[in-house]
Amino acid sequence: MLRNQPPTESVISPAPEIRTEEMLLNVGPQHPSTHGVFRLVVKIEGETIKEAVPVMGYLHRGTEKIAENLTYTQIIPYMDRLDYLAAMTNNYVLCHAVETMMGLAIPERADYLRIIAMELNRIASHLVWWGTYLLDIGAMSPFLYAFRDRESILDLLNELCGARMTFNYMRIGGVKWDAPPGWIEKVANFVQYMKKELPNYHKLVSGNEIFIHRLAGIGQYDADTALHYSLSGVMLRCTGIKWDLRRDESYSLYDRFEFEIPTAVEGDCLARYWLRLAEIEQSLRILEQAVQQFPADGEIMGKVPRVIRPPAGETYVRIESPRGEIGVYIASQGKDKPWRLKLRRPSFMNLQILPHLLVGANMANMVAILGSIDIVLGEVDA
Amino acid sequence: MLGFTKGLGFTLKKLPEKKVTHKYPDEPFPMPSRFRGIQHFSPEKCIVCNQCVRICPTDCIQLTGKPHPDPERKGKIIDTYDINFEICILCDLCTEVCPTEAIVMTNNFELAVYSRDELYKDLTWLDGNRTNIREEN
Amino acid sequence: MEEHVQLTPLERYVTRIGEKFGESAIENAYINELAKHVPTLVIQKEQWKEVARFLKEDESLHFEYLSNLHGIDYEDRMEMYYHFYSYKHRQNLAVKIVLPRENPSVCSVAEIWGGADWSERETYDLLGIHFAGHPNLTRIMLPDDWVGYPLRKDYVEYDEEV
Amino acid sequence: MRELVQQPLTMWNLLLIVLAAIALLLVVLVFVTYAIYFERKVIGWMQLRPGPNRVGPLGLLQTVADVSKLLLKEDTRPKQADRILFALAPVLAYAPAFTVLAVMPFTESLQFADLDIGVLYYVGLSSITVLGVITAGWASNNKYALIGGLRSAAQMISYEVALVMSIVGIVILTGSMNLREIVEAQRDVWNIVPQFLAFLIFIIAAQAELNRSPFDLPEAESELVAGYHVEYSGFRFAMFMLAEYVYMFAMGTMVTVLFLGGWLPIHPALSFIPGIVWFVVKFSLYVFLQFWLRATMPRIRSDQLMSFAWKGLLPLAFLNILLTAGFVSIFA
Repeated sequence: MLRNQPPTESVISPAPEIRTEEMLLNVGPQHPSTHGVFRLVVKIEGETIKEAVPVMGYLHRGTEKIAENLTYTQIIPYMDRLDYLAAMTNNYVLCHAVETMMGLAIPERADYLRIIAMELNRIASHLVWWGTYLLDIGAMSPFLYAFRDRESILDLLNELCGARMTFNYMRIGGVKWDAPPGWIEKVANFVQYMKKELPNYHKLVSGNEIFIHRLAGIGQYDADTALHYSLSGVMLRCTGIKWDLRRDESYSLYDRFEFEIPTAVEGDCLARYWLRLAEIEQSLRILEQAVQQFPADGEIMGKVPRVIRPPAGETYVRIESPRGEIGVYIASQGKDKPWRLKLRRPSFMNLQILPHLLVGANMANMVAILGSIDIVLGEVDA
Repeated sequence: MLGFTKGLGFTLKKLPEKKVTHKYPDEPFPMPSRFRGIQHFSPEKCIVCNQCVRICPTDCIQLTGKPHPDPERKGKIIDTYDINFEICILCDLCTEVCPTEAIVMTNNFELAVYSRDELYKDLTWLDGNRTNIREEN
Repeated sequence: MEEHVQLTPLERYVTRIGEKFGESAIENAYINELAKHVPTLVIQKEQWKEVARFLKEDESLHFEYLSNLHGIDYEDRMEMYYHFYSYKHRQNLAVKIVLPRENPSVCSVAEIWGGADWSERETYDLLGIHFAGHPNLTRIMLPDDWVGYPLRKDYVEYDEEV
Repeated sequence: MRELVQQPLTMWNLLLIVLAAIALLLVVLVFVTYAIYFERKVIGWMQLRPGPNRVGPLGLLQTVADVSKLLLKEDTRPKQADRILFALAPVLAYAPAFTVLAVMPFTESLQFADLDIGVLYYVGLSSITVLGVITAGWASNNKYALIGGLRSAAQMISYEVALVMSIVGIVILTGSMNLREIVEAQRDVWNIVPQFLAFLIFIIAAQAELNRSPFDLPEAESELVAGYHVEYSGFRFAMFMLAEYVYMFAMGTMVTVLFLGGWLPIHPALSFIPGIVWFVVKFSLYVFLQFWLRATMPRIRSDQLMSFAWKGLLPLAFLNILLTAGFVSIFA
């Protein structure tokens, strides 16, 4: 050091008391437990989170802009890629919106096929959530069991519509394929197998004390906060509000099946965990009744004009997807392409409560809370 | 304190059970008959009606027709037909809309290539891809 | 209170809001058959803030759940579409607001319904509608240095087809 | 081996000792490669999948392939990393894990150094690994590594105390800290029977010391990506993996020696089976328990971990010491 050089600022030690300042930590967009390209800029002190700012848009493909110059049949493959874990529900919500606008009648057999496909997809989506959520908490094996059972669902859907995840199965006014011979029996066998398999899931993890301590009381909020943040699906039902669009604003043939709406009261991660597993049981019950009531014959496609032109005007429909209430708004000017297509995406709305839940939580809780919201990034950034 | 012992018992019971892994590279993966794989194109059936180009959501099909060689038959036959598999999403709308079933889906899905321009498949390649073609379309 | 019973939900809303804010507040009110007969109100842009608070706090309306919020570009005007639901009365309500095409601006409802926060940011990001009073109105989907609003009909592609 | 150490130091003796040490190192390295292989196989089987089976017959060469890949890979170092500490951390983590094996009595004759303070030597040296982990966390100039390093510091120190306290019970019972004498004292009944509470505490504290299964917080994949060794690659990363498994080897021998009666047969009638077989059987039982726990148990949270150590394990350990002392003073 030159002797006559004045000491620079950094050389002099800082103020006498030790200055602690928060650390800005980037969680994502490439991070094992953000379920996709989702970045969370977290200001932490030690390990408690002071403030979390989510950064999104990494998977924004501008589906709404593309849809404005596509005909309705062409939009359906794009809808598969929003919530790619439950593509059937996305297909259905678009077809349901256009059918409501045009007032089309759907043949019964097509509606049954749609409901069976949607409920199978709901179980597959909850299985993926169950496997990856436990991977975040640290248990490695449940992931493999969940994906083994999901594989049998994907095989069923693959036989039905030719694809494992991006189905493109439903058309405006009905469905594209009829059930192949023997498919319904395979669905019935799967339902029996899954009923025996669910208690094993509970045996593996649900009783584990470490697991319960990791989730009880974490990410807790009450009914009013849930409504304030427009949460839907399991995020709403875990605070005690008994609301499921399949029953309360019934669409398709859901009023023919009787099933309960599982709700909880605590509103924490553990409640959401139990709710989603209970929802798998309810979907199995619906599937069982749907397979029994499945009509022996009937068309799979209603009377639909060759070029689909919904009347000028607008519509907004919403149905129950595994992640919550998915809605589609279509403004049409009588042409075969929508003037404006808006997608009300449950993951995007449910994620708004994350910054508020994370204040004061620590890193391990952050992973537990984010996992319990069950987001799919294709849907958040649509 | 018994909760985690149940879990341990469960994993121990799974130890001797039959494995579910499918040895894919060694044994071919059996796809159901309706599986949407890479398209097969039969040029003699095509009547150059451009339906598939119009319906394709990602506009990945380009085709050019030329007038029929022998004069008394009018109409066109296909000259070049290529699909850009970089953006094709195998959504099966083109086969649905094709009036003469010139383009149908096959069940094979292996399409890994080393360079992007190998993904531009032309007419001859699509015609050659005729293994396990899907029966019902 | 008895004569309220025969009124359809739509008339009930119109009368309730009319008493509180005067007839001018509601430009138009109709039942939208295409959307499962949801009652739709078109409300004046200026009084939207008070009407919104009234929609939530008033006992007979009590719309505490905002299901969806977004903007539409009709080339000669901009429109905002809100969809509410009241768990107490099991009622749907759609509210539309007409905005001018050039620098459209409406007051934000993010304080009333927390769920509106990100939807308003997304509408601002993609359509360029300014929300006065929004706590943190920045782009949510696109990078912050993005030029233009993609969902507008006159939007010029930022980069030509790759 | 013990007689060699007492004789005067001639060139020949020195050579023999060095060769014996290298032999032990080879044994440990072979153990590590096949411990990793069997861990992936056992966890695979528990998850209904076959585990590694592509490299070599039945996948036996899988770990050899991994280690050679690690050796050939470039040894990256972050730009602002603290050069000296970054290189020192793996050595600090690995060295104590290996030196601790000097004092382990594998069988009556097979022991390197018969120290009278074997237990103290083991406990003293094994806490140096914490330093290696913290320097790794600090030196790699990465936020995730820092959190991982600090977490593991807190965890290893608090469980070190519980570990030591649980051993004190045995030392009182046998009256000496010499590991060979502890094994000799278990001739009629193994220590696991009278000291079952200490056995439980030891097992749990050992899990935390090794950063494994319910307590693998420092390298929690889902939160900290890979904890303190996130910036390491190539040979240095191999050193950390080596340290973890050699330390598991050491902890396994400690459990067998302290609680399961080292090379002693279950029943004197079976003593025709050589001691080393007994030792290996008990040792692999403990290692299997590790794999089993790793396949099933979720991860505990860091604040729960702390309160469990100080408010749960430590009082139990003191209670155990009290009982043993009372028992010994009444009957001795």
